[in-house]
Amino acid sequence: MEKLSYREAVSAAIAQEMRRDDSVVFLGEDIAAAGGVFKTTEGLLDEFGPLRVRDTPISEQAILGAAAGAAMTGLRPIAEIMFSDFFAVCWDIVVNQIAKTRFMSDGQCSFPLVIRSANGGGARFGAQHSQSVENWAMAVPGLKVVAPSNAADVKGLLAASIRDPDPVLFFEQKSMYGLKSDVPEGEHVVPLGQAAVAREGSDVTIVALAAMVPRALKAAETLQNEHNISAEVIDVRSLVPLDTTTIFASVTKTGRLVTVEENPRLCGWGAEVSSLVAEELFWDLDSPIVRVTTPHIPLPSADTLEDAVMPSPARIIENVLQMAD
Amino acid sequence: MEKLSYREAVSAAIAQEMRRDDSVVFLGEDIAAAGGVFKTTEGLLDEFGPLRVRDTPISEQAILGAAAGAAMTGLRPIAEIMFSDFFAVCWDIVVNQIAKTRFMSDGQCSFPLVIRSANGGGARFGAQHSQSVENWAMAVPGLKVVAPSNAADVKGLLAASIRDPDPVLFFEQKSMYGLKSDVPEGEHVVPLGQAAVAREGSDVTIVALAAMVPRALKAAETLQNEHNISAEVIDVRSLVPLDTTTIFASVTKTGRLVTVEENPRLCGWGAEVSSLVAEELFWDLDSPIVRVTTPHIPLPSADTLEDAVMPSPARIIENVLQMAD
Amino acid sequence: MTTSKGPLMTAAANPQTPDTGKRLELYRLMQACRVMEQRAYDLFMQNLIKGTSHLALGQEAVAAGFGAAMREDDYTFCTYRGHNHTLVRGVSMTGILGELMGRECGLLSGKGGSMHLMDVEKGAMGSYAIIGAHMPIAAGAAWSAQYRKSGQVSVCFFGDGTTNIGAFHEALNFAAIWDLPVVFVCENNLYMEYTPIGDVTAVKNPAADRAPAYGLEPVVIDGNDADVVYAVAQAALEKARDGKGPSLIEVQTYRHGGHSRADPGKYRPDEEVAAWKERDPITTYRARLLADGVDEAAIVAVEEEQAARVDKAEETARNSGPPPLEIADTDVWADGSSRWRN
Amino acid sequence: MTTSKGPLMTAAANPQTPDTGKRLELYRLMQACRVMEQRAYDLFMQNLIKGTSHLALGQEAVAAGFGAAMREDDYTFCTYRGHNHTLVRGVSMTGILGELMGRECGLLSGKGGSMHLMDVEKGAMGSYAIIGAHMPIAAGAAWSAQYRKSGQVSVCFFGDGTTNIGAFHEALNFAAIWDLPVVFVCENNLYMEYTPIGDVTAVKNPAADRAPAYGLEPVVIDGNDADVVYAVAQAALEKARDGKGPSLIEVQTYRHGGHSRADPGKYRPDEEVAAWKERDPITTYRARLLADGVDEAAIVAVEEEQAARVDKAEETARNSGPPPLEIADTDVWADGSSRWRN
Ligand SMILES: Cc1ncc(C[n+]2csc(CCOP(=O)(O)OP(=O)(O)O)c2C)c(N)n1
Ligand SMILES: Cc1ncc(C[n+]2csc(CCOP(=O)(O)OP(=O)(O)O)c2C)c(N)n1
Ligand SMILES: [Mg+2]
Ligand SMILES: [Mg+2]
Repeated sequence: MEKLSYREAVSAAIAQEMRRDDSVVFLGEDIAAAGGVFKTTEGLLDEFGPLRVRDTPISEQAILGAAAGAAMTGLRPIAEIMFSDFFAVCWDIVVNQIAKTRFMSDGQCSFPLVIRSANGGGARFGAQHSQSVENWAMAVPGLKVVAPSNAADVKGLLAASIRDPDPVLFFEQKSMYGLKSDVPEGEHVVPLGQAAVAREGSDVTIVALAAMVPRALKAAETLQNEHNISAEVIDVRSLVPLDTTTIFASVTKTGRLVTVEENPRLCGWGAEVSSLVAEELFWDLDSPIVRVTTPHIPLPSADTLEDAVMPSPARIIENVLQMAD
Repeated sequence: MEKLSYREAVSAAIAQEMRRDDSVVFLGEDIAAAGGVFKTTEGLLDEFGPLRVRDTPISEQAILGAAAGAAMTGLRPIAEIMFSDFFAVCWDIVVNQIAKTRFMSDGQCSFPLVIRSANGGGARFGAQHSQSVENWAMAVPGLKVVAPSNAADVKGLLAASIRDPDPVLFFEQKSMYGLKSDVPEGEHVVPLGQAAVAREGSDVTIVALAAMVPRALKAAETLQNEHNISAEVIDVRSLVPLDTTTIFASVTKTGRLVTVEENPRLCGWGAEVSSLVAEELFWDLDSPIVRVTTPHIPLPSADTLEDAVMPSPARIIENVLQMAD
Repeated sequence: MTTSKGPLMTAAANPQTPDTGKRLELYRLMQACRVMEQRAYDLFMQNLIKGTSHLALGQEAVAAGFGAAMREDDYTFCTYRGHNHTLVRGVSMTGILGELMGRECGLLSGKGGSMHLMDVEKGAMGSYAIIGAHMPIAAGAAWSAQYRKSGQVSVCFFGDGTTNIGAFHEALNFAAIWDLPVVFVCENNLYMEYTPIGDVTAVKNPAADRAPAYGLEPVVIDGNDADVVYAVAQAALEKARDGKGPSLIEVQTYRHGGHSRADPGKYRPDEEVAAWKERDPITTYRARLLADGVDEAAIVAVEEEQAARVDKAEETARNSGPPPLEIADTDVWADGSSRWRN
Repeated sequence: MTTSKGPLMTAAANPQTPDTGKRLELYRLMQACRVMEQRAYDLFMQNLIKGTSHLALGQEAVAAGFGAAMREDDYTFCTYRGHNHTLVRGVSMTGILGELMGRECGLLSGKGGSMHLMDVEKGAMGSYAIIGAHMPIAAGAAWSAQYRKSGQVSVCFFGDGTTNIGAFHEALNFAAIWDLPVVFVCENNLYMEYTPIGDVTAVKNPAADRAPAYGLEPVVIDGNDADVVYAVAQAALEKARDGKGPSLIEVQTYRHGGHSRADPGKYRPDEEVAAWKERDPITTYRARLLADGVDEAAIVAVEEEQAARVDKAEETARNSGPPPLEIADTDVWADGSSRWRN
């Protein structure tokens, strides 16, 4: 094990995969010479050279179009969209082209590509640089959607995403870039589609993603210590494929489900998980399913306001306690 | 009452509103001289002239940007995005600009605009011209989302959308353009945010939208006639604002909920409605909540394949019957 | 017409007459396109083709000229109006008609439809129905060829109306700065659907007048002359293969019919339509071949061969059943499934 | 530099010297921008400004030149690097610093932040943080002015890097074909974030070399000379107000600091930075005013006034509390609420 930050794990994964496979190439804005605006890609240009690590103009459609065309013709591109909010300027390439063309072509071509992006709030960047948009991607057939909650998973899941034969949208939660944790040394790959039980428990299942996982864990700790409630925390890790097996096993055990998501309220992955459970595990439930989300608003910029609207451990605790009433 | 097609109701509503308010202007591709590729806007150029009804280049970002800028400065633009799939090429203007700027500006400016678009499958147009994307919009704070199921609602809801001080995405289900039904003559306005009870019933609530409403009604008829099951059918009409009052009242009465949506499986409005009920009406439920959707796939083009994947009355019936088991 | 002196305009101004074999190939490709699309039109009228379809009747010289010039492993990216660009790569006519009809024998088993023809094995990398989207994708395939040093060139067809969308701009700049081996071909048929292109475009030649914005040579050629298209295509492909970067070629042509199935094309002045029909790329080419002494029998043989080919294709497609329903939800993922959960 | 003979280049080549009152106004506007942004920098260093911020230190002549030329009811659309463009419209400095600091007194009560300054009453129609997005919106405001016959002009500022995104292209063509009263101002500060603009752009002058693609005059001016900017701004505004359509003006300038808070700007050669600092728009303008006989006391008075103004603004902002938490979920809708259900 080595201690890596969430940020360092990004370049570790890319380097690991570029070393083993010449067809892996990487493009994006300021990712080469500058090492990325979040310093997630430092050292890659030096090691792999300007033919494999390429700076682009501010042309997100061209970036993803280039990745798509390259993926169809034998390469395994990694593209960076600097902030996930910017998916909106190139959404067509993602949802109408990359996501659909394999299906439309009756399976003739593949899109083994990864689009990495800095996602989510907490950085006081205001509404156009703070969204969590993994939901946008989850709603579109043909996209795999991954969002790690710690450095080890960044390395392992990003490596798996690069090896995956299908297009993966890889959401890096920007509020976590600085967090260090243990990462296995040497080759590390974590298969997509396996949720992690981040903490075991028996009274209630809390399902969380990315930056909400540490908050859920914090809430679980307080629930145990102060309220004698044993919460199981599931880190979803990948929304597509979704590990319903792990989630369902937990809910079957606890009979109670809380989802915690950073997204705005409507049509999030929490709603999807909730409605799956309401359909398939209805008779196992002991109480209503609760979703904790950011309200259905754009994110405000001021630190105090942003902190007030994003799901906090306190808000999670409050919801679990109400449920237990 | 007069008989109008769903298509004719579009131009009837626009004409009604343009007559009463000079600040209403209309722009889009081939909407003026050609009367729209779906012939939804015939006659408007003749009546209102080329300053109010304007053809544009294929520049969806410019179309919606123009609408946004005009709305901020005193006009009430209506913009057409020819097929709702094309929202992907101008999604930024919708979700990052139009939806957020009122909030970010602390309420300084309004976006009284309507974006109309032909939505949905059934026309054998293939995966890039057939999506139902009302979900994309519902997931974004700051957008109102309307999708009528009949000509009277097209006229009334479109009129209300044009008068609304907030941005409205108005989804016209293209498979319904030819359908004629009774429409009130003279001024007709249907307030946003009120679902309609399309058929009363007592055993199960079927919540549907747009083209799924007639299918749900057909299913309800068969359920009554052949299975003695009394289904209440709710036409949601607007996803935002969402009329949870009407939906909840029905579910409280019936104890059973089925949602029927044309969207692909994940994160649709059905999941939202299901999870709302699973949270707030849990104790009123007599059985699991069932969602009927198109599978999580792009739409195939061939008529036989397309028909096979979209929710049919038979599929709705089957799901209701399983629930009643 | 722009009168630049670059290699492409030189090729356009002085097209070398290809040998008779090549000219008959050009004629054959145009004939194939013509009979196939005429048949598609008939099949619509019989409601055997559902949905929509966008014919390129009148524009055949463009597809043929490029088709004849491209290397077997080059890439074609085209649009909903792409039946011909797909066909000229050697793709099965039965597959194309079958796809339009939604039959099992369709190129994509009915999953793509008329707007999405694709045959990767033949280098027909897809028909794209969102305006402009395929331009950066074509650049991406060119980037891949450049990276793999394969010598392949990517050829991307689109219309005049497409020059006003953002993706056009991004793709051109991107291809130019990376010197990508891609040839962008703007088929200026004077209309963006029902709207005359001049009404919605700030310059006269929607592609050529923008070429300098990407450091490229402005090129406008006669798209109804297969020899000219062939010569310019050769020059552009060679330039790309030589590592000299992208080209943007504006090809002037005209569609004989409406924009799509639903459109009778009435917004166009009768004289305009008549004048362009006079300049039909196929009848004029036939006349030229004869004038240049090509044996009429050889020409007639091509015509008969293609007439028989389309009859056969239609028959096979008619006899093919609907695709099996089980395929409707396959091939979302590389494992063949559409499974989104474990 | 492009040497076009159009009205804008004529204005740039022979800027009429404005009267002393106007020149002192230009100087005052530049000073105001400078002291405000320097203070913003200090407040960062004290961690009183969170998040990010993009300063335009060194680019003040652009904001000032346009600010001084615009009519009170004209519209400004700018970017995340828009503190100055906002300020010069007469917007409260306290409101701006307060917003950067996330305080209750902030222009947007802390809901927008440094990248989204806006004051509709003053015609500051917003700062937009998605590259290119505000260009079509600015065109839309111009369309509205044209429709309402209000004589207002929309002015839209953006950077060199922005010329490579699709929205740029769409907005320019759209504005040109509708003859919209909008002035597009490209502040070419040589860098797109950390990347030299030449590395990612197919032409030398990213905006001017594209102007002909929209039927517009190519214009490149010295953006560090407030008199030149003012003269060209006047000419472009007049042209727009006269119904003669849009302009695209490339303004050459330089930011003294890095791209944003996080960036020390080390990718730039020292000599380049030094040379541009020599050409500081404020010190050079001051010297020119003195050389032209403007009374130094008047200049000093402006400086003292602005120094006092920024002190006062900072003090007020520091003393302002955090915004009330209740506002966090208001004003999604026109009714003031964020209610999405009944
Ligand atoms: C983004 C987008 N906007 C609009 C359309 C609808 N549409 C399909 S074809 C077309 C006209 C295209 O004109 P042009 O580029 O000249 O090509 P042509 O059809 O003449 O070959 C339009 C507007 C679309 N498919 N995609
Ligand atoms: C669509 C989009 N892509 C990328 C970014 C990230 N970004 C912010 S500023 C910037 C550079 C802009 O350069 P330029 O247009 O020259 O303006 P400058 O910052 O120099 O004023 C980039 C890439 C963004 N905000 N939006
Ligand atoms: Mg055309
Ligand atoms: Mg710049």
